[in-house]
Amino acid sequence: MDFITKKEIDLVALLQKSHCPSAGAIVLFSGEVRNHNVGKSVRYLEYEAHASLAAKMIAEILLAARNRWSLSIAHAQHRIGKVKVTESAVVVITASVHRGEAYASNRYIIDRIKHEVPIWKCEHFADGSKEWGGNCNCDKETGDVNKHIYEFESV
Amino acid sequence: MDFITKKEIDLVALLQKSHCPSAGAIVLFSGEVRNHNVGKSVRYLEYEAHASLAAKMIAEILLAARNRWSLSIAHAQHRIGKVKVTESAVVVITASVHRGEAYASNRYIIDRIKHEVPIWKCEHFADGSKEWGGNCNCDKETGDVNKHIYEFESV
Amino acid sequence: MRIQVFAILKDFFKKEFELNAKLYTIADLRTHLSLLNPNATPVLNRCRFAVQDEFVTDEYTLTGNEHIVIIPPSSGG
Amino acid sequence: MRIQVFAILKDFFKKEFELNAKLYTIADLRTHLSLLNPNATPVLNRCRFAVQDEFVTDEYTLTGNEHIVIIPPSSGG
Repeated sequence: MDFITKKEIDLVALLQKSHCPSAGAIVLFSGEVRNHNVGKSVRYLEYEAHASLAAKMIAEILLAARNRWSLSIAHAQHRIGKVKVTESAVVVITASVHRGEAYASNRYIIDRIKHEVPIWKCEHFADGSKEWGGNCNCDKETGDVNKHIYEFESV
Repeated sequence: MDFITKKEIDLVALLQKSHCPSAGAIVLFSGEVRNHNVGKSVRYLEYEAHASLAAKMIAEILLAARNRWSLSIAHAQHRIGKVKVTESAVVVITASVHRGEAYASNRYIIDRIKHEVPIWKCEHFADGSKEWGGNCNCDKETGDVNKHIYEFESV
Repeated sequence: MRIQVFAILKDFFKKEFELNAKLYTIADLRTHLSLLNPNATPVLNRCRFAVQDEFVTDEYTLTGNEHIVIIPPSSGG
Repeated sequence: MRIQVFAILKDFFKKEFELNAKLYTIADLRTHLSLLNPNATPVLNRCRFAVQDEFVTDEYTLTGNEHIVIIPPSSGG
């Protein structure tokens, strides 16, 4: 399972593999590079990961999702390296009997990946500047770098 | 816009059209035919729609979603006729700057379609029997066939 | 008036048929169809009615020339 | 011990380097690196530390032979 990949994420192939006779609902989330952030024009992003730890953590998060919900499919893949505007940086696919579980587990997986997994993005702006995005600052609220305020808990 | 279609839903083509430079999040939901329901083995489903009214209502629901959230893309398509196991009966695609809106609007659109839009499914079971699924029975709770208890309001 | 039914209602009525009874409102029509086929009553009581792609209420006044569509509960789930 | 840093920490330290100081815990290491490069302190204070793909706490005792990975906050959003 290529949880971390240097290659372009093949959303189509992943989607095509996700049809399951016992599942009534598939949810696919694709996190893609936007042409703007914080009011600045973005040229591309560069993702870096501590690959072995990141892959291990994604596997653990997918397992936690399977333990929490009844899922036919739970898969995630994050790209590293240079990712251009409109390209997918991360994909999460979940499938379940009813749609509630597919949506909830999908959100759970992406939120945990974004907050916990050692993957970083460097934004390269049109003006030539660059900036490491350290968007997870939950610790400023929780006082603990291991305690996060997950979006899936507040929807 | 083919909101109601007799042809197989082309998830791949719809997904490929959904990459948008200003959007950071795409959510695709596919409602697919399961091989089982209420403990019985399902051969296939047959969907029927009041097509003109259904198409009009889906357009209205998509517009309502766009008014409620800031979306780059909001699209839905429902298939009618015979739909086999693992085939998609309905797809909803949303895209937005951040993922919260893409998930929430996607859920809102499918819940409203399922409860409100005049589309019906007839389950054809392996034992040769068939049954019209009248799963929306919110009126038993609300006392009004126009008042629904939407899942998106309780997640 | 012309009546069109869908889904499970087709087990009780023809898919489309003419109705020449003197009926003043949608409520009257619902009652009339229930009397024609009492087995359909539980479903009819949960149906919405539409005229020209617009839902209409029980109080909607019929002229007798309408094309009326009877809409059972959607597939839900 | 061998230190490996990622992302924004590479603006303050080499991507990978040997450190021969006598340090007893991860907390000591954090302080030591802050003193080496005070500008990195705000980031270091928000980092997690890992040894062999396991996160370790501030109290983790160092033998001096570890490969220690310093992990800034994830990309979040």
